[in-house]
Amino acid sequence: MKSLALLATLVTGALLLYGTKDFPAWGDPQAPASTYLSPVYIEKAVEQTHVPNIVTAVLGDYRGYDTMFETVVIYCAGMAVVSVLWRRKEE
Amino acid sequence: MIWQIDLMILTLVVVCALVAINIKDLLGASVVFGIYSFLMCLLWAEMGAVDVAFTEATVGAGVSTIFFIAAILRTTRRSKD
Amino acid sequence: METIIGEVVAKYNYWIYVVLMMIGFYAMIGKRNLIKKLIGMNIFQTSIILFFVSTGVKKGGGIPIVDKYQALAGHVEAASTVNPLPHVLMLTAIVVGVSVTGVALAVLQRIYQEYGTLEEDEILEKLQR
Amino acid sequence: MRDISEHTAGEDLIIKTSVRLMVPFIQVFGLYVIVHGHYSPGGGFQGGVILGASFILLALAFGMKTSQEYMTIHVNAVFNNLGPAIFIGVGVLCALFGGLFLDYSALDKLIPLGPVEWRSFGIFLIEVGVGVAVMSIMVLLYWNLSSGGAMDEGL
Repeated sequence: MKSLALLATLVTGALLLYGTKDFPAWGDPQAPASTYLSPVYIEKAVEQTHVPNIVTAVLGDYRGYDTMFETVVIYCAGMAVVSVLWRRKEE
Repeated sequence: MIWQIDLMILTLVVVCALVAINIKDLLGASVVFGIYSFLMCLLWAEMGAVDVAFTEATVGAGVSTIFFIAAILRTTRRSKD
Repeated sequence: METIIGEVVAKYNYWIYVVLMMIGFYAMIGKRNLIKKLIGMNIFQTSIILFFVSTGVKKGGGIPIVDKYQALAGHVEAASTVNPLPHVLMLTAIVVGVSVTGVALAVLQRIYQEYGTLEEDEILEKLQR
Repeated sequence: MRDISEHTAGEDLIIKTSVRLMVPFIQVFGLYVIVHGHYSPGGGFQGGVILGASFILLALAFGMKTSQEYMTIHVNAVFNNLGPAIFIGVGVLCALFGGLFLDYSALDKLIPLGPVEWRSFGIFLIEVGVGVAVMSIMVLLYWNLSSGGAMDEGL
Protein backbone atom coordinates (compact mmCIF):
# COMPACT_ATOMS: atom_id res chain seq x y z
CA MET A 1 0.00 0.00 0.00
CA LYS A 2 2.71 2.45 0.96
CA SER A 3 4.83 1.54 -2.06
CA LEU A 4 1.79 2.08 -4.29
CA ALA A 5 1.30 5.53 -2.78
CA LEU A 6 4.99 6.30 -3.29
CA LEU A 7 4.75 5.16 -6.91
CA ALA A 8 1.72 7.36 -7.56
CA THR A 9 3.48 10.32 -5.96
CA LEU A 10 6.63 9.80 -8.01
CA VAL A 11 4.69 9.49 -11.27
CA THR A 12 2.77 12.70 -10.54
CA GLY A 13 5.94 14.50 -9.57
CA ALA A 14 7.73 13.36 -12.71
CA LEU A 15 4.87 14.60 -14.87
CA LEU A 16 4.90 17.98 -13.15
CA LEU A 17 8.68 18.25 -13.44
CA TYR A 18 8.34 17.51 -17.14
CA GLY A 19 5.72 20.26 -17.29
CA THR A 20 8.10 22.88 -15.89
CA LYS A 21 10.09 22.66 -19.15
CA ASP A 22 7.70 25.09 -20.82
CA PHE A 23 7.51 27.62 -17.99
CA PRO A 24 8.98 31.09 -18.35
CA ALA A 25 12.16 31.71 -16.36
CA TRP A 26 11.60 32.56 -12.71
CA GLY A 27 11.24 36.32 -12.22
CA ASP A 28 10.94 37.14 -15.91
CA PRO A 29 9.20 40.54 -16.30
CA GLN A 30 7.96 39.50 -19.76
CA ALA A 31 6.18 36.35 -18.51
CA PRO A 32 2.65 35.94 -19.89
CA ALA A 33 1.12 36.22 -16.42
CA SER A 34 2.59 39.69 -15.97
CA THR A 35 1.76 41.25 -19.30
CA TYR A 36 -1.95 40.77 -19.82
CA LEU A 37 -4.07 42.39 -17.09
CA SER A 38 -1.87 43.45 -14.22
CA PRO A 39 -0.16 46.49 -15.86
CA VAL A 40 -3.58 48.11 -16.07
CA TYR A 41 -4.13 47.51 -12.36
CA ILE A 42 -0.71 48.83 -11.41
CA GLU A 43 -0.96 51.99 -13.48
CA LYS A 44 -4.65 52.86 -13.03
CA ALA A 45 -5.58 51.62 -9.53
CA VAL A 46 -4.43 54.68 -7.59
CA GLU A 47 -5.93 57.06 -10.10
CA GLN A 48 -9.30 55.31 -10.01
CA THR A 49 -9.61 54.50 -6.31
CA HIS A 50 -7.08 56.64 -4.37
CA VAL A 51 -5.74 53.56 -2.58
CA PRO A 52 -1.93 53.22 -2.69
CA ASN A 53 -1.98 49.55 -1.67
CA ILE A 54 -2.86 47.95 -5.00
CA VAL A 55 -3.71 44.60 -3.41
CA THR A 56 -6.39 46.20 -1.25
CA ALA A 57 -7.76 48.14 -4.22
CA VAL A 58 -8.05 45.03 -6.39
CA LEU A 59 -9.42 42.96 -3.49
CA GLY A 60 -12.09 45.44 -2.48
CA ASP A 61 -13.09 47.11 -5.69
CA TYR A 62 -12.20 45.32 -8.90
CA ARG A 63 -12.77 41.86 -7.46
CA GLY A 64 -15.45 42.63 -4.92
CA TYR A 65 -17.58 39.63 -5.89
CA ASP A 66 -14.68 37.32 -5.13
CA THR A 67 -14.22 38.77 -1.66
CA MET A 68 -17.95 38.77 -0.95
CA PHE A 69 -18.41 35.09 -1.67
CA GLU A 70 -15.23 34.37 0.23
CA THR A 71 -16.81 35.99 3.31
CA VAL A 72 -19.87 33.82 2.70
CA VAL A 73 -17.58 30.75 2.59
CA ILE A 74 -16.13 31.67 6.01
CA TYR A 75 -19.67 32.13 7.34
CA CYS A 76 -20.68 28.71 5.99
CA ALA A 77 -17.60 27.18 7.65
CA GLY A 78 -18.63 28.58 11.02
CA MET A 79 -22.18 27.31 10.64
CA ALA A 80 -20.90 23.90 9.51
CA VAL A 81 -18.66 23.55 12.57
CA VAL A 82 -21.53 24.52 14.89
CA SER A 83 -23.92 22.06 13.28
CA VAL A 84 -21.36 19.22 13.25
CA LEU A 85 -20.25 19.62 16.86
CA TRP A 86 -23.45 20.91 18.49
CA ARG A 87 -24.54 19.07 21.61
CA ARG A 88 -27.01 19.96 24.31
CA LYS A 89 -25.86 20.52 27.86
CA GLU A 90 -26.76 17.62 30.10
CA GLU A 91 -29.18 18.78 32.78
CA MET B 1 16.04 38.81 -4.53
CA ILE B 2 19.13 37.15 -3.03
CA TRP B 3 19.38 33.59 -4.25
CA GLN B 4 21.42 32.33 -1.26
CA ILE B 5 18.67 33.32 1.21
CA ASP B 6 16.06 31.96 -1.16
CA LEU B 7 17.75 28.56 -1.45
CA MET B 8 18.34 28.34 2.30
CA ILE B 9 14.70 29.04 3.17
CA LEU B 10 13.50 26.60 0.49
CA THR B 11 15.71 23.85 1.95
CA LEU B 12 14.43 24.54 5.45
CA VAL B 13 10.85 24.45 4.19
CA VAL B 14 11.34 21.02 2.61
CA VAL B 15 13.01 19.72 5.79
CA CYS B 16 10.14 21.05 7.94
CA ALA B 17 7.55 19.46 5.65
CA LEU B 18 9.33 16.09 5.84
CA VAL B 19 9.60 16.29 9.65
CA ALA B 20 5.95 17.36 10.02
CA ILE B 21 4.63 14.32 8.19
CA ASN B 22 7.08 11.79 9.66
CA ILE B 23 7.07 12.64 13.38
CA LYS B 24 5.08 10.18 15.51
CA ASP B 25 3.75 12.68 18.05
CA LEU B 26 0.81 14.63 16.63
CA LEU B 27 1.35 17.63 18.93
CA GLY B 28 4.93 17.87 17.71
CA ALA B 29 3.74 17.53 14.13
CA SER B 30 1.40 20.49 14.48
CA VAL B 31 4.10 22.63 16.10
CA VAL B 32 6.51 21.78 13.28
CA PHE B 33 3.74 22.68 10.87
CA GLY B 34 3.59 26.10 12.55
CA ILE B 35 7.32 26.51 11.93
CA TYR B 36 6.71 25.52 8.30
CA SER B 37 4.08 28.25 8.01
CA PHE B 38 6.44 30.87 9.41
CA LEU B 39 9.17 29.90 6.95
CA MET B 40 6.63 30.10 4.15
CA CYS B 41 5.68 33.59 5.36
CA LEU B 42 9.37 34.57 5.19
CA LEU B 43 9.57 33.26 1.64
CA TRP B 44 6.58 35.32 0.55
CA ALA B 45 7.86 38.47 2.22
CA GLU B 46 11.09 37.94 0.31
CA MET B 47 9.17 37.59 -2.98
CA GLY B 48 7.47 40.96 -2.45
CA ALA B 49 4.03 39.60 -1.57
CA VAL B 50 3.71 41.46 1.73
CA ASP B 51 -0.05 41.08 2.08
CA VAL B 52 0.09 37.34 1.53
CA ALA B 53 2.98 37.07 4.00
CA PHE B 54 1.04 38.98 6.65
CA THR B 55 -2.01 36.79 6.13
CA GLU B 56 0.06 33.63 6.38
CA ALA B 57 1.74 34.84 9.58
CA THR B 58 -1.59 35.52 11.27
CA VAL B 59 -3.77 32.80 9.77
CA GLY B 60 -1.45 29.92 8.95
CA ALA B 61 1.04 30.15 11.77
CA GLY B 62 -1.20 31.60 14.45
CA VAL B 63 -4.79 30.49 14.27
CA SER B 64 -4.35 27.29 12.26
CA THR B 65 -1.80 25.90 14.73
CA ILE B 66 -4.10 26.72 17.64
CA PHE B 67 -6.96 24.89 15.89
CA PHE B 68 -4.78 21.84 15.39
CA ILE B 69 -3.66 21.85 19.04
CA ALA B 70 -7.23 22.32 20.30
CA ALA B 71 -8.47 19.42 18.19
CA ILE B 72 -5.56 17.20 19.26
CA LEU B 73 -6.23 17.89 22.94
CA ARG B 74 -9.87 16.85 22.42
CA THR B 75 -8.92 13.64 20.60
CA THR B 76 -5.62 11.80 20.90
CA ARG B 77 -1.96 12.61 20.68
CA ARG B 78 -0.64 9.26 19.51
CA SER B 79 -0.23 8.19 15.95
CA LYS B 80 1.01 4.95 14.44
CA ASP B 81 2.84 6.48 11.51
CA MET C 1 26.88 23.36 -20.39
CA GLU C 2 25.94 26.98 -19.98
CA THR C 3 22.40 26.35 -21.13
CA ILE C 4 22.04 23.66 -18.45
CA ILE C 5 23.24 26.06 -15.73
CA GLY C 6 20.93 28.74 -17.06
CA GLU C 7 18.04 26.29 -17.01
CA VAL C 8 18.82 25.30 -13.40
CA VAL C 9 19.05 28.91 -12.23
CA ALA C 10 15.81 29.79 -14.00
CA LYS C 11 13.77 26.79 -12.84
CA TYR C 12 15.06 25.51 -9.46
CA ASN C 13 12.26 27.27 -7.60
CA TYR C 14 9.61 25.40 -9.58
CA TRP C 15 11.35 22.08 -8.91
CA ILE C 16 11.32 22.67 -5.15
CA TYR C 17 7.61 23.55 -5.32
CA VAL C 18 7.00 20.23 -7.06
CA VAL C 19 8.95 18.45 -4.31
CA LEU C 20 6.79 20.14 -1.65
CA MET C 21 3.66 19.14 -3.53
CA MET C 22 4.88 15.55 -3.69
CA ILE C 23 5.44 15.52 0.09
CA GLY C 24 1.91 16.76 0.70
CA PHE C 25 0.42 14.35 -1.81
CA TYR C 26 2.25 11.38 -0.28
CA ALA C 27 1.01 12.38 3.18
CA MET C 28 -2.55 12.56 1.86
CA ILE C 29 -2.62 9.13 0.25
CA GLY C 30 0.07 7.18 2.10
CA LYS C 31 -0.31 8.06 5.79
CA ARG C 32 -3.02 6.35 7.81
CA ASN C 33 -3.56 8.93 10.55
CA LEU C 34 -6.28 11.41 9.67
CA ILE C 35 -4.55 14.44 11.21
CA LYS C 36 -1.43 13.56 9.22
CA LYS C 37 -3.60 13.59 6.12
CA LEU C 38 -4.87 17.02 7.08
CA ILE C 39 -1.34 18.37 7.57
CA GLY C 40 -0.48 16.90 4.16
CA MET C 41 -3.45 18.70 2.64
CA ASN C 42 -2.23 21.97 4.11
CA ILE C 43 1.28 21.41 2.73
CA PHE C 44 -0.18 20.65 -0.72
CA GLN C 45 -2.26 23.81 -0.59
CA THR C 46 0.67 25.95 0.53
CA SER C 47 2.85 24.66 -2.31
CA ILE C 48 0.19 25.59 -4.86
CA ILE C 49 -0.19 29.04 -3.33
CA LEU C 50 3.60 29.38 -3.47
CA PHE C 51 3.55 28.53 -7.16
CA PHE C 52 0.84 31.08 -7.88
CA VAL C 53 2.60 33.86 -5.98
CA SER C 54 5.87 33.08 -7.74
CA THR C 55 4.27 33.61 -11.15
CA GLY C 56 3.89 37.28 -10.22
CA VAL C 57 7.53 37.88 -9.30
CA LYS C 58 9.53 40.28 -11.43
CA LYS C 59 13.29 40.55 -10.97
CA GLY C 60 14.04 43.91 -9.37
CA GLY C 61 10.38 44.70 -8.77
CA GLY C 62 9.18 46.41 -5.62
CA ILE C 63 6.25 45.55 -3.38
CA PRO C 64 2.78 46.42 -4.74
CA ILE C 65 2.34 49.54 -2.58
CA VAL C 66 3.06 52.66 -4.62
CA ASP C 67 3.56 56.27 -3.69
CA LYS C 68 0.22 58.05 -4.03
CA TYR C 69 1.42 61.34 -5.52
CA GLN C 70 3.83 59.73 -7.96
CA ALA C 71 1.06 57.40 -9.10
CA LEU C 72 -1.39 60.27 -9.53
CA ALA C 73 1.20 62.06 -11.66
CA GLY C 74 1.54 58.92 -13.78
CA HIS C 75 5.12 58.04 -12.83
CA VAL C 76 4.51 54.37 -11.91
CA GLU C 77 5.67 51.79 -14.43
CA ALA C 78 4.33 48.27 -14.46
CA ALA C 79 7.81 46.73 -14.72
CA SER C 80 8.95 48.15 -11.37
CA THR C 81 6.19 46.54 -9.29
CA VAL C 82 5.43 42.86 -8.82
CA ASN C 83 2.18 41.54 -10.24
CA PRO C 84 -0.56 42.09 -7.59
CA LEU C 85 -3.21 39.86 -9.14
CA PRO C 86 -1.92 36.47 -7.83
CA HIS C 87 -1.56 38.03 -4.37
CA VAL C 88 -5.25 38.94 -4.31
CA LEU C 89 -6.38 35.51 -5.45
CA MET C 90 -4.13 33.70 -2.98
CA LEU C 91 -5.11 35.97 -0.08
CA THR C 92 -8.64 34.62 -0.33
CA ALA C 93 -7.31 31.08 -0.85
CA ILE C 94 -5.40 31.15 2.46
CA VAL C 95 -8.44 32.28 4.47
CA VAL C 96 -10.67 29.72 2.77
CA GLY C 97 -7.99 27.13 3.58
CA VAL C 98 -8.15 27.82 7.31
CA SER C 99 -11.96 27.52 7.18
CA VAL C 100 -11.61 24.15 5.48
CA THR C 101 -9.12 23.11 8.16
CA GLY C 102 -11.57 24.10 10.89
CA VAL C 103 -14.44 22.11 9.37
CA ALA C 104 -12.17 19.11 8.83
CA LEU C 105 -11.01 19.20 12.46
CA ALA C 106 -14.65 19.33 13.61
CA VAL C 107 -15.45 16.26 11.52
CA LEU C 108 -12.36 14.53 12.96
CA GLN C 109 -13.63 15.19 16.49
CA ARG C 110 -16.97 13.62 15.62
CA ILE C 111 -15.17 10.60 14.14
CA TYR C 112 -13.15 10.24 17.33
CA GLN C 113 -16.29 10.43 19.49
CA GLU C 114 -17.90 7.74 17.35
CA TYR C 115 -15.05 5.27 16.83
CA GLY C 116 -12.46 6.13 19.49
CA THR C 117 -9.55 6.28 17.09
CA LEU C 118 -8.10 8.40 14.31
CA GLU C 119 -6.33 5.61 12.39
CA GLU C 120 -7.88 4.90 9.03
CA ASP C 121 -7.46 1.11 9.07
CA GLU C 122 -8.98 0.74 12.55
CA ILE C 123 -11.97 2.84 11.51
CA LEU C 124 -12.45 0.67 8.42
CA GLU C 125 -12.23 -2.45 10.60
CA LYS C 126 -14.90 -1.11 12.95
CA LEU C 127 -17.08 -0.16 10.00
CA GLN C 128 -17.03 -3.68 8.59
CA ARG C 129 -18.06 -5.31 11.84
CA MET D 1 -0.60 32.29 49.68
CA ARG D 2 -2.12 29.39 47.90
CA ASP D 3 -1.40 25.77 48.39
CA ILE D 4 0.80 24.30 45.67
CA SER D 5 -1.64 21.44 45.10
CA GLU D 6 -4.35 23.71 43.73
CA HIS D 7 -1.93 25.37 41.38
CA THR D 8 -3.01 23.94 38.05
CA ALA D 9 -1.38 24.44 34.70
CA GLY D 10 -3.93 26.92 33.39
CA GLU D 11 -3.56 29.41 36.23
CA ASP D 12 -0.04 30.65 35.99
CA LEU D 13 0.56 34.12 37.43
CA ILE D 14 3.09 35.17 34.81
CA ILE D 15 0.86 34.11 31.93
CA LYS D 16 -2.18 35.80 33.43
CA THR D 17 -0.39 39.08 34.08
CA SER D 18 1.30 39.25 30.70
CA VAL D 19 -1.90 38.36 28.86
CA ARG D 20 -3.79 41.03 30.78
CA LEU D 21 -1.15 43.55 29.71
CA MET D 22 -0.95 42.37 26.10
CA VAL D 23 -4.59 41.98 25.09
CA PRO D 24 -5.49 45.72 24.81
CA PHE D 25 -2.44 46.38 22.68
CA ILE D 26 -3.23 43.42 20.43
CA GLN D 27 -6.77 44.72 19.92
CA VAL D 28 -5.57 48.24 19.13
CA PHE D 29 -3.10 46.77 16.66
CA GLY D 30 -5.86 44.75 15.04
CA LEU D 31 -8.01 47.86 14.60
CA TYR D 32 -4.98 49.71 13.20
CA VAL D 33 -4.36 46.94 10.69
CA ILE D 34 -7.98 47.12 9.50
CA VAL D 35 -8.19 50.89 9.13
CA HIS D 36 -4.67 51.37 7.76
CA GLY D 37 -5.01 48.70 5.11
CA HIS D 38 -5.16 51.35 2.38
CA TYR D 39 -1.61 52.52 2.97
CA SER D 40 0.28 49.51 4.34
CA PRO D 41 0.01 45.71 4.26
CA GLY D 42 -3.13 44.72 6.03
CA GLY D 43 -6.86 44.78 5.62
CA GLY D 44 -9.94 43.01 6.79
CA PHE D 45 -8.65 39.44 6.88
CA GLN D 46 -5.46 40.14 8.79
CA GLY D 47 -6.98 42.60 11.25
CA GLY D 48 -9.95 40.35 11.87
CA VAL D 49 -7.72 37.39 12.60
CA ILE D 50 -5.60 39.48 15.00
CA LEU D 51 -8.74 40.68 16.83
CA GLY D 52 -9.99 37.11 17.04
CA ALA D 53 -6.60 35.94 18.29
CA SER D 54 -6.82 38.37 21.20
CA PHE D 55 -10.03 36.67 22.38
CA ILE D 56 -8.45 33.25 21.81
CA LEU D 57 -5.52 34.38 23.98
CA LEU D 58 -7.94 35.39 26.75
CA ALA D 59 -9.58 31.98 26.52
CA LEU D 60 -6.19 30.25 26.67
CA ALA D 61 -5.01 32.14 29.75
CA PHE D 62 -8.17 32.64 31.83
CA GLY D 63 -10.50 29.91 30.60
CA MET D 64 -13.34 29.95 28.15
CA LYS D 65 -15.85 31.49 30.58
CA THR D 66 -13.75 34.65 30.92
CA SER D 67 -13.51 35.16 27.18
CA GLN D 68 -17.27 34.71 26.97
CA GLU D 69 -17.71 37.53 29.47
CA TYR D 70 -16.00 39.90 27.04
CA MET D 71 -17.74 38.54 23.95
CA THR D 72 -20.87 36.60 24.85
CA ILE D 73 -22.24 33.84 22.62
CA HIS D 74 -25.16 36.04 21.61
CA VAL D 75 -22.91 38.95 20.65
CA ASN D 76 -20.81 36.50 18.69
CA ALA D 77 -23.89 35.23 16.86
CA VAL D 78 -24.87 38.81 16.03
CA PHE D 79 -21.36 39.55 14.71
CA ASN D 80 -21.37 36.37 12.63
CA ASN D 81 -24.35 37.63 10.70
CA LEU D 82 -23.37 41.30 10.81
CA GLY D 83 -20.14 40.87 8.86
CA PRO D 84 -21.56 39.41 5.64
CA ALA D 85 -24.60 41.67 6.09
CA ILE D 86 -22.41 44.81 6.03
CA PHE D 87 -20.67 43.59 2.89
CA ILE D 88 -23.83 42.64 1.01
CA GLY D 89 -25.67 45.67 2.37
CA VAL D 90 -23.08 48.04 0.91
CA GLY D 91 -23.40 46.27 -2.42
CA VAL D 92 -27.19 46.45 -2.39
CA LEU D 93 -27.06 50.12 -1.37
CA CYS D 94 -24.87 50.83 -4.40
CA ALA D 95 -27.41 49.09 -6.60
CA LEU D 96 -30.28 51.05 -5.05
CA PHE D 97 -28.59 54.38 -5.80
CA GLY D 98 -28.37 53.65 -9.47
CA GLY D 99 -25.00 51.97 -9.93
CA LEU D 100 -24.02 48.39 -10.41
CA PHE D 101 -23.78 45.95 -7.49
CA LEU D 102 -20.64 46.86 -5.46
CA ASP D 103 -19.95 49.94 -7.59
CA TYR D 104 -19.17 52.33 -4.75
CA SER D 105 -19.05 55.48 -6.87
CA ALA D 106 -22.86 55.35 -7.09
CA LEU D 107 -23.00 56.26 -3.38
CA ASP D 108 -21.93 59.76 -4.39
CA LYS D 109 -25.63 60.60 -4.68
CA LEU D 110 -26.06 59.84 -0.97
CA ILE D 111 -23.26 62.07 0.36
CA PRO D 112 -21.39 64.06 -2.30
CA LEU D 113 -17.72 63.38 -1.66
CA GLY D 114 -16.69 62.67 -5.23
CA PRO D 115 -16.83 59.27 -6.96
CA VAL D 116 -13.14 58.42 -6.50
CA GLU D 117 -13.22 59.22 -2.79
CA TRP D 118 -16.34 57.11 -2.47
CA ARG D 119 -14.56 54.16 -4.05
CA SER D 120 -11.81 54.50 -1.44
CA PHE D 121 -14.34 54.78 1.38
CA GLY D 122 -16.42 51.89 0.05
CA ILE D 123 -13.35 49.67 0.18
CA PHE D 124 -12.94 50.71 3.83
CA LEU D 125 -16.58 49.82 4.59
CA ILE D 126 -16.34 46.35 3.16
CA GLU D 127 -13.00 45.79 4.94
CA VAL D 128 -14.83 46.48 8.21
CA GLY D 129 -17.45 43.91 7.23
CA VAL D 130 -14.82 41.32 6.40
CA GLY D 131 -12.97 42.07 9.64
CA VAL D 132 -16.09 41.63 11.81
CA ALA D 133 -16.99 38.38 10.03
CA VAL D 134 -13.49 36.88 10.26
CA MET D 135 -13.07 37.88 13.92
CA SER D 136 -16.30 36.34 15.13
CA ILE D 137 -15.99 33.20 13.01
CA MET D 138 -12.44 32.53 14.22
CA VAL D 139 -13.54 32.88 17.87
CA LEU D 140 -16.56 30.64 17.19
CA LEU D 141 -14.38 27.96 15.55
CA TYR D 142 -11.97 28.02 18.49
CA TRP D 143 -14.74 27.76 21.09
CA ASN D 144 -16.33 24.84 19.30
CA LEU D 145 -13.12 22.96 18.53
CA SER D 146 -11.57 23.28 21.98
CA SER D 147 -14.70 22.37 23.95
CA GLY D 148 -16.12 19.71 21.66
CA GLY D 149 -19.23 21.73 20.87
CA ALA D 150 -20.46 22.47 24.39
CA MET D 151 -18.87 25.96 24.46
CA ASP D 152 -18.58 25.99 28.25
CA GLU D 153 -15.27 24.52 29.28
CA GLY D 154 -12.07 23.28 27.69
CA LEU D 155 -8.71 24.76 26.84
